[in-house]
Amino acid sequence: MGDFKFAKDKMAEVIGALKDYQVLAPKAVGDVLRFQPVEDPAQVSLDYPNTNVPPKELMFPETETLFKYRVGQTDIEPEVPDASARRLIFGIRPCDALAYTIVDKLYAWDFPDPYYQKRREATVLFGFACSEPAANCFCPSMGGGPASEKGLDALMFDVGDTIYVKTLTDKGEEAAKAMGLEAAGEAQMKAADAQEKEALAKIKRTLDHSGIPEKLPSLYDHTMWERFSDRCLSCGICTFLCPTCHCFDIQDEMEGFDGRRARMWDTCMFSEYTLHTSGHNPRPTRKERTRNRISHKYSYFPEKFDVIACVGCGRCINYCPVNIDLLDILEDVKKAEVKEAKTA
Amino acid sequence: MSEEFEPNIVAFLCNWCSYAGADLAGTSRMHYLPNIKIIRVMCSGRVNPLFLVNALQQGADGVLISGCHPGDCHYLEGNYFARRRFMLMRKLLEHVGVDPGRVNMSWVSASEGAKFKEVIDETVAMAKEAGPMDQFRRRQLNW
Amino acid sequence: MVDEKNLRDKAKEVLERDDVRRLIGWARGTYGYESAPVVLKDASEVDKLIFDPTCVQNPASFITLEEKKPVPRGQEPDTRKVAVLVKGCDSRAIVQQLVEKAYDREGVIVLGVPCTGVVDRRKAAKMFGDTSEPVEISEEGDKYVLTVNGEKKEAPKAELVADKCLRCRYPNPLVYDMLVADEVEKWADDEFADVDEFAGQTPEEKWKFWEEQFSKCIRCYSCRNVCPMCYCVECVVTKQKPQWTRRATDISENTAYHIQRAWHLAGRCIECMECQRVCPVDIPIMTLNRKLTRDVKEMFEYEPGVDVEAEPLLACYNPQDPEEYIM
Amino acid sequence: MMDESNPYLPYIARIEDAWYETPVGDRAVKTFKVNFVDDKVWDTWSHRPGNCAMVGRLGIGESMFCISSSPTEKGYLRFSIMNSGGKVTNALHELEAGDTITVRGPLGNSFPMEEWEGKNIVSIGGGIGQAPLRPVINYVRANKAKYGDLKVLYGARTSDLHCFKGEFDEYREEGTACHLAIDVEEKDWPHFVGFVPDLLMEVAPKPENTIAVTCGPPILIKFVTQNLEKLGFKAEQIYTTLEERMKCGIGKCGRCNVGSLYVCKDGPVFDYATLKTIPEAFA
Repeated sequence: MGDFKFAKDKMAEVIGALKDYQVLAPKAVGDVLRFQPVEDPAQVSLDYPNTNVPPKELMFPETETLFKYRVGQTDIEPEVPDASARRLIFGIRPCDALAYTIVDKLYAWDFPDPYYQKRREATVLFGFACSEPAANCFCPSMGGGPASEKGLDALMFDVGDTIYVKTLTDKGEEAAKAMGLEAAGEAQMKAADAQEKEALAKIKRTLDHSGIPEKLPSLYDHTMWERFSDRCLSCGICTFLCPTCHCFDIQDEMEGFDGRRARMWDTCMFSEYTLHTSGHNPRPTRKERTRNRISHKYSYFPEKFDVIACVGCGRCINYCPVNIDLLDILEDVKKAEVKEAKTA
Repeated sequence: MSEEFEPNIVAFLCNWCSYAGADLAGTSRMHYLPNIKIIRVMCSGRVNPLFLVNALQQGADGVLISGCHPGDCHYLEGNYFARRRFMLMRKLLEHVGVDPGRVNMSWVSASEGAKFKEVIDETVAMAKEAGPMDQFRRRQLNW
Repeated sequence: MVDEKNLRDKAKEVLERDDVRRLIGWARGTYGYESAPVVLKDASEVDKLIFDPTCVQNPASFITLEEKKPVPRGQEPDTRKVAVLVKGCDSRAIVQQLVEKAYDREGVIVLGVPCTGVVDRRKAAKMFGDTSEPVEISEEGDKYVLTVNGEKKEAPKAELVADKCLRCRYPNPLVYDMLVADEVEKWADDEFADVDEFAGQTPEEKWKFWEEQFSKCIRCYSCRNVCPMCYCVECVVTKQKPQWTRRATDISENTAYHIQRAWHLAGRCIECMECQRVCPVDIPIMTLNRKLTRDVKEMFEYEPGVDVEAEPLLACYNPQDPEEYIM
Repeated sequence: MMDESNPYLPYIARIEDAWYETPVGDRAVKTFKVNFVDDKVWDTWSHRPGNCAMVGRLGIGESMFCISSSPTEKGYLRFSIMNSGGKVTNALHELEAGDTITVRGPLGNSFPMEEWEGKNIVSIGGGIGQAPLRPVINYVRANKAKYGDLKVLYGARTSDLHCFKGEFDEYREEGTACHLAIDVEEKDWPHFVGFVPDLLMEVAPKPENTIAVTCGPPILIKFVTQNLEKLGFKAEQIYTTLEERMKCGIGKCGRCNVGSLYVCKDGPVFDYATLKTIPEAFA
């Protein structure tokens, strides 16, 4: 595909030229970054390590109406998003784009999910390569990288005063044309290559996950889980902020005679997530829930879909308030002896 | 076009004093404003401050909690507990930016039909001044 | 200064007792400017324990976080004690939990750690950047000395210390079975200047602020779960029958959640500021709690978490309570 | 099958008849006989014994229930629902004939009825656990020629609490062995008194060329499988159904997993050999 560039100070014009797209870019509220629709292209800045809330919320919103109805009537109005309303995510990090390719597999599995898929189809991903990876990034270990192209339609590099845009798909090419970009030269490509190498060298944390998916099921009763779960708060930070976590709750809401069935983010770390009406809970304590979170990402998901449900974005490590460090757990998983004493 | 704003007031009245006071106002043919929707509770101490938040969410523009005068509670002390709670809740809501005129409390005994009318008039006047409650009302947001 | 050897010796002594099940304290984190809370079950592990200005977490939260599975028929429940290391602010949580009879005083062994302030990781990260190595911090006079990625760095204490420490009135534990260091002198007072400043705004300004803050909320409930006073088995916000708060994240439900959370801490919040520290989207949650703390103090002359003999604020009353707005 | 473009959309069904299987009260079981409001649904609908469906009420929510009628019973679906005190079961129990409910399904896997052809079937149920077994029993009854001997073992705490009471005589008239049990002695009770696992040992079905299907409270499943193995049944000959909290029913929402299997999609029917490999299945 093509190589393009634009001057950094022309960014507002470039984004403004995307008349046929709804452009989404990171927007700060205080210190907190989230992808939001761009109201003023001049406000868009590409100066950030990554958003606090991953862009999974753009495909799988925190709360989303499935269908609406009225009391006493039997017609149901589905609220499926419009696949022709094109959107462009400007500045998505490669790890978050890689996460889409993982979650895609689940939502395409047997009963395809139209809500997710329609949004996904309608969206062009303009990635932004990392030049300053954060402290807990470990994307190269998970098949990604600071300039990974997986799942992206185009990838941008910040090379001095210029942004170098490498288009990767037809969708990306089309958007780049709409932006009215000029062709890039050898200099930008070289700078981008150099930047990628530099960024790779800055990533300190690594994980060798070979063997983990096969080993995890054998650690079902292992005491190692308690070392972490004893300080777990049972909150939803690690899962809500995970770009590959996809669990949800479905609830009905009524407003006068109008009703809707909606789905909202849910997390396996809450005790009520699995609680039966009878009061029985198959995962009654934080130990079972912690084990399920790790096992699901690193064993159950790869068993079904051949890929580990983790992209190494480091959010669960960064935001865990009690320092439950995913990499620390996985190192323990590797070290654990299967025969080690079972819990009492 | 410019119809005057008529607030919705949810009033939690205690069974023994304020509800009887409202009854007296009615049987005495006093005319009090129709904006109020009464919920009869056994005691003002039964009113959980969450009811208040929930009422504001569901479209109330003001809330009134009314019980027996201090010392006259049918259950001896329910209204004392209620007083503490709603003093604090009002301050908390004020801190969030809710107009304090939306949260009212009164002591109305079974013989104070006239006072009940006054309380209602005043509550409605304050809610009118505060305007429609649209800060965190459920309005089929994100539907 | 806390001598870590003394701390570990005391902890070892406690953990070696037959009637002690676990000890909650702090260990070195895996990265950055914060320690990790740790639950030790064996005396051989005490070398993990540390105490330095990275120990910001409140170990008292973890006493009530423990979920107990039903005891199988024919087995006796484990009634051994839980030992916990606490700073001055953390000890107020224990006092308040005891006031509310969350557990028996005999069930816990409190090891008090006099504290001279802890570091706010957000302030430190702004000053020295993120790091994937654990940072060691020591206090020297009115300076903090940090070892970031092997390099020694210095910063004035006032610039790094957590907000709660700037107005700390209880640096020494209020309840304890033993102290692991000498008591320290109180260095600050609380004038509630932040509350006054916020309260001076118009309702419109206040709501504009909170609307922006509350709409950020992703309802991960970490503020609720980390709170040492939020120990209900079933929380009202997750209750389905009746469902007071819906799970949908919109401004209405988020506001209702935050009002409820703050309200349920009225006269109970002991200002350990954990809720605000853990928030992944930086909502200044304590602004609500601080307002209530101040009102409780002014209207009812009550301060939670200082007196084990006190009655819970909303479970008692005074016939002379203020009632200025009541008609 | 379900609306393929949107698996979250339910069908609207009208309750044709509703009755209590057990005395009204706490944990009562009510059976709903329902038919789709839109007749065309039947053109694409096909379920198998063991399949489940999300049954709900608009404005309240939906929950997973097994379809307790066999596909051989045409023109209606039956759901037998215990009022376990939850939001949805409570709301469903309020409904009567003429009211509408939502049905989304059929979901999950089913009992491998074709594989079992030519074999004897033993159905071992307890309490409301008989609901997923009823379609198996009725399917076998309707296809008598294809299967060997059918034995029905069923128990509940008291005789009142037996579900589908009216059908036991039908079974017997057809020559199907029907062994009933109650936990505590009652006046004029001609059948077995004791727990279902004990009843199983008393009846002692032969394992040769036989499939055992069991469902009931977890403790019943545990002891029944143990006793079946004592009788010489291999794990591959024992089938049961699991249940977890469910929301989507289509393997997306995550909560119903036991190990790497989703009960809603890979289940609810599992053979005991599979379950033995998943420690979480008995959590």
